[in-house]
Amino acid sequence: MNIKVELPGLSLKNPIIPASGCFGFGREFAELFDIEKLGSIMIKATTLNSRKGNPTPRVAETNGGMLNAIGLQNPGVDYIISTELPWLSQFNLPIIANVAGSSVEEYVEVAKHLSTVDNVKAIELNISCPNVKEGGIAFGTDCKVAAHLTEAVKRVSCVPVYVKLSPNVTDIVQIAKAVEEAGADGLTMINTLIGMKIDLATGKKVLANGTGGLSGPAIKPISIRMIHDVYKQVSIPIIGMGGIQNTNDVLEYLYAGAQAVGIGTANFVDPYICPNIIEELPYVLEQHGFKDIKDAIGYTHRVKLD
Amino acid sequence: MNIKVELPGLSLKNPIIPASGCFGFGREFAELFDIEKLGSIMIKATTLNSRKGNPTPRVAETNGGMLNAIGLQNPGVDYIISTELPWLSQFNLPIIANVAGSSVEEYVEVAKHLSTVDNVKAIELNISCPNVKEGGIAFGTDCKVAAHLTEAVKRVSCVPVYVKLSPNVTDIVQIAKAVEEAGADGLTMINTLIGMKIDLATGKKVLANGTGGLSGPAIKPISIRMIHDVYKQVSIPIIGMGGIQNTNDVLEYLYAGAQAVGIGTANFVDPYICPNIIEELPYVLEQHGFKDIKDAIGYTHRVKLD
Amino acid sequence: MKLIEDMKIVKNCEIAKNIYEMTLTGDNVKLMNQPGQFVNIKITEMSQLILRRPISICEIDQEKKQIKLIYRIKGQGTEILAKKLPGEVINIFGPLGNGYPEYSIKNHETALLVGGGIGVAPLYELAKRLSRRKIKVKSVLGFATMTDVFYEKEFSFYGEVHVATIDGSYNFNGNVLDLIKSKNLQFDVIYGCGPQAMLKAINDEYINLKKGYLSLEERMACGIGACYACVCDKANKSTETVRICKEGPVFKLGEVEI
Amino acid sequence: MKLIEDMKIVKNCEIAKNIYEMTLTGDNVKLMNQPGQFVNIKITEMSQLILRRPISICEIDQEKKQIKLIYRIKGQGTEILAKKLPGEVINIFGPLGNGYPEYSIKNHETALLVGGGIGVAPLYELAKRLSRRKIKVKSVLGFATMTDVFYEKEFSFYGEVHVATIDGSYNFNGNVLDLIKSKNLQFDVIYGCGPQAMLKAINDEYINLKKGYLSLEERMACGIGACYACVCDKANKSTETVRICKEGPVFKLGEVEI
Ligand SMILES: Cc1cc2nc3c(=O)[nH]c(=O)nc-3n(C[C@H](O)[C@H](O)[C@H](O)COP(=O)(O)OP(=O)(O)OC[C@H]3O[C@@H](n4cnc5c(N)ncnc54)[C@H](O)[C@@H]3O)c2cc1C
Ligand SMILES: Cc1cc2nc3c(=O)[nH]c(=O)nc-3n(C[C@H](O)[C@H](O)[C@H](O)COP(=O)(O)OP(=O)(O)OC[C@H]3O[C@@H](n4cnc5c(N)ncnc54)[C@H](O)[C@@H]3O)c2cc1C
Ligand SMILES: Cc1cc2nc3c(=O)[nH]c(=O)nc-3n(C[C@H](O)[C@H](O)[C@H](O)COP(=O)(O)O)c2cc1C
Ligand SMILES: Cc1cc2nc3c(=O)[nH]c(=O)nc-3n(C[C@H](O)[C@H](O)[C@H](O)COP(=O)(O)O)c2cc1C
Ligand code: FES
Ligand code: FES
Repeated sequence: MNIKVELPGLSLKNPIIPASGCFGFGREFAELFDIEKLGSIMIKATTLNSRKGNPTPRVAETNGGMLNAIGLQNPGVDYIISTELPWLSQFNLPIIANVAGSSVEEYVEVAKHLSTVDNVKAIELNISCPNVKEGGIAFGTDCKVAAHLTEAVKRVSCVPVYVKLSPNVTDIVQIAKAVEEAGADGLTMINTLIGMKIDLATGKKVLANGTGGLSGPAIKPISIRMIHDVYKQVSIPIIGMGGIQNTNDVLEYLYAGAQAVGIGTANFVDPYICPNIIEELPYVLEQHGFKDIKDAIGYTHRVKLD
Repeated sequence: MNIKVELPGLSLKNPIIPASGCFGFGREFAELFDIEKLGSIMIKATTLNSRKGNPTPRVAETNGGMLNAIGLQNPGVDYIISTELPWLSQFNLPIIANVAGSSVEEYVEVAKHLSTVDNVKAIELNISCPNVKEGGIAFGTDCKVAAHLTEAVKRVSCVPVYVKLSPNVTDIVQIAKAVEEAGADGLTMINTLIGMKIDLATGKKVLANGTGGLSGPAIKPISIRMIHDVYKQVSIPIIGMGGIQNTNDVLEYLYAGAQAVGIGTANFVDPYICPNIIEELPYVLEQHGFKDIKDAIGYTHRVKLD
Repeated sequence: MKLIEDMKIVKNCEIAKNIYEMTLTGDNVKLMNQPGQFVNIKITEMSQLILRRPISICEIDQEKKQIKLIYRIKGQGTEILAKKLPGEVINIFGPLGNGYPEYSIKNHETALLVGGGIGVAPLYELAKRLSRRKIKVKSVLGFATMTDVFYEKEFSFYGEVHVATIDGSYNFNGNVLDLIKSKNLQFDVIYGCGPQAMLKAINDEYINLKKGYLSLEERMACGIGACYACVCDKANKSTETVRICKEGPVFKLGEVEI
Repeated sequence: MKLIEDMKIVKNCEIAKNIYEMTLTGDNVKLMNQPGQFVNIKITEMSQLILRRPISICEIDQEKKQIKLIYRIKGQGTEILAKKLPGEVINIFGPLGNGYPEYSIKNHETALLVGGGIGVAPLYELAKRLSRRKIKVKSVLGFATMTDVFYEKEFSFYGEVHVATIDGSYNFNGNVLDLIKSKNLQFDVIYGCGPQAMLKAINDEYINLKKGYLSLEERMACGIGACYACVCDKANKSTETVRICKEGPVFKLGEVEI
């Protein structure tokens, strides 16, 4: 069973990629399993300067999901280039570098530098982080702003640029089309939905930040719908994510039109989830009558209705 | 413990209201318990003519929620006025009539007629149904369109008009402000989020309609966030809903700023959920140190941070 | 009295491949008095399975305050159900819907009960009741293959039983309609439950010839007629629908569009 | 070897009001060899409780391949945990984090172990190990009220024990710091675990006077340092943070901002 996937800039041995912010820079999981097994890693969002992120509590549990408001804590692009990426280069692993910022200039600067690093094979433009006051999601909710940013980053990036879409929009297809037109090489979707939880004992919001991003199985039907709709309207590839917990969920994403998938929250539930899915995927594809993973991608769009 | 709530047009003995589409016109639940115990009933969406709705399957289960694509099946405004509302008038129950349509004229026509019926104490403008091809959600995703519709309905309605907001928007606060300005007497929020589920055995979408509306506990954090944000920016009252499963959930909605709540999906899980919550609510409020339900409404906005 | 009860599991065992028989006991059994009704089961508190699962009542024993359900493992819900142990309780909402009208057949007439797969289940209580009235009961039970066969002996207490398997691995080779025709079974009223294709075939075949009743299935949410999830069209009236959970699940032959 | 295992419950019983002691056995016990580390528990498959729950390791018994956890019923997760029966398994991820460095104290020195409420738990293995090295161990256990008190006797095997209750219902009336001062307890190294206010008080009091180690808590997701949920500021460096799950949960006195 072939489970290799070819995407702009990315030759993936398999389509399983830990999602940005849920896998750090791989160091912690490398203590648990051989991370070279992964298709790729979407590393933690990188900004120009180091960022401290939001006050704690930063996470809260919800029914079928969780809220997070980490707030883009990261050591800044220089440190990541001097320390984290070289460490990752010991593995035969194409890296997808998640880029964040609070101005077009910051995105451009960070993407430019990251894209020159050897093992960085693609940039993931995070225009959808709901957890920072300025920037982040603001870039992902307006077609023109998103397109402008994409263009600017495309101009400087030495590697393909994937734009990570926010689900907190009226019409995600329009945003997808806008960034495609602006030159995006691919899409990753979706980022988290904005949510809130209140502590009944105190009446206060559980997260210090007030709101946070909702991830986990609760959001899967929303993500599947969005990917399905975007797949029909754009021709650049999609890396799908949102609530994947097992190999069947991966199959659902492939059917909807994702060429590869990101695994986020599930890493916290079962730290071995990625290698487990990688192992199971060929069998599950076979069970469903596929000979090549390619035949499963977009299957729902081709299957005959009776 | 006082749990009475006064809202425009509605003197509620308690804030517990079965949500539209999840309780029919009350007949089925009346066989199970004394529906006069309820604060009110939001009856099934009414259109000008009878509607057959979508093909089946119309429901699918998701993690922490469900998808529905009923498609506004209803017997039309005349039948509802001649048969369902008179039947409901045997109970001492203010009715909230959910109005849908595919044109401004249809909404206006339906609202006008329904609002003259004695036991209809408020109109709920459903500008957020994701399950019909034309109309429905289209009215709820654009400020101008929503405001225009609200104005038009306000002009003809003999009772206060509540606008039911769609969560499938970039900025729900803007829509809320727009309909407030257009004369809405209150808001109900939220309607369902658009989702999809794929059957892995066949590759087909589970719902015949393709997409459906996601309801249930999965969406509660999204709804709480939206109500919290809207409460801060508008001064008309909010009836909150989305994933309420128990009395604690009701409290969370009150804290976020809802003055009353709608219970939807939970009626399917436990048909006795509404009377159970009504019974428990005074004790839960008391446990949390409240003397009157009013003190719990919007509590999160007043509680001191330390 | 509430229509909902935590009923206690008395027995729960596999009676054919992936087919389980569960015996439940509780006070609400006294409300259950019609063959072909169903219950809506809250299988677990896990929120990944939020909806109830509709399962037909297979047998009612008022004296023992027991009912039997027969279910096939299909997905996560029935899988969890199969692992439940005697002594545990499960939350049962029911009886719901309208079953087979018992007095739809006269005392001297012959009933033909046609069950396909798991659809055999709701016919069992009917067989019992009809035979109690000394009505002649013929049962035709259709299965995919030999390992699926169940309740052949049980039905035989109440009359002649014919078993068909699609792959011919047990008894008659073919579907239930093939069997009825090939054996030229005579009857006055037909009662069916099973896959939609089977029900459609029965409906088309006998709509103008016989009296009959068919039990339908559709994905449900409320199970009581409130949500309109489970509708189907009335026959010849493309604008009117019935709710399978409320007006059904059992409908007259020719009453609805299958 | 995977750091995750379905461990078997040997015992699970209430030892004080809403406080439970759970004994677990499994192969991964051999990886657990440091007082003050924690495990991250998948309490149930119910998706309404998706995150693991961090609980400190209270005692390690390599011979029996057992560990003990002590937990207080707080919300839904610990409530479910309390209902688990011996023989059942639960999925345990760990050991995680850095515990109390055992050799942070010299053989002739005196250790003061200060536990507040459920924070008493991780100090127990430490008490055992220190006393095995013949180090003099003094324990101060603080609780809200008499019914909360646990492990007084257990700690007394390893040295003198002082119990304080905030409401004075049992032994000393006041908090742990009041007790230490009032009894003028002498020591060289202080080890603390408990509510943040208690840890802050200890930190402020002894930061310039004593060596010491404090175990912190924060809401967690991954438990291994990958998600940055559980950070806290390094002392005097408002731009640098540590992860409680990874660099901690035990930090040196004065190392972090409490
Ligand atoms: C009135 C009625 C009576 C029934 N009686 C029986 C019976 O006696 N024995 C039996 O084995 N089965 C019966 N079924 C079918 C049974 O309800 C489904 O097989 C069961 O719900 C599957 O649940 P699951 O979690 O195992 O499967 P999943 O596929 O995981 O279920 C997912 C969702 O789809 C729904 N669903 C899946 N298949 C069906 C179906 N065929 N019909 C309706 N909803 C479905 C489930 O209820 C659930 O909401 C009956 C269905 C209806 C409507
Ligand atoms: C390193 C560490 C060690 C701990 N050791 C122990 C111990 O030995 N015994 C013990 O009883 N408790 C301990 N706790 C606290 C324990 O994790 C929480 O009480 C428990 O997670 C509550 O879960 P719940 O479902 O019952 O409560 P809920 O309030 O329903 O939990 C909801 C969410 O909040 C989180 N949460 C709630 N309270 C806390 C808290 N105080 N700290 C961190 N997360 C929290 C839960 O993990 C969960 O994700 C420890 C916490 C940490 C971080
Ligand atoms: C704790 C946490 C941190 C995250 N940090 C980032 C981030 O830095 N950049 C980003 O693009 N997405 C971030 N995300 C979003 C995830 O990458 C992913 O899009 C989302 O969680 C949905 O997938 P899931 O349901 O599998 O978690 C984060 C999610 C979580 C839960
Ligand atoms: C089966 C079903 C039918 C619904 N029909 C309507 C409707 O006719 N009109 C409407 O405004 N909302 C309708 N809704 C939305 C609910 O009223 C409610 O806003 C939503 O389900 C969120 O609440 P819940 O999570 O408690 O179900 C429907 C929801 C469901 C599940
Ligand atoms: S399941 Fe709700 S109407 Fe039938
Ligand atoms: S819990 Fe993830 S970094 Fe500590």
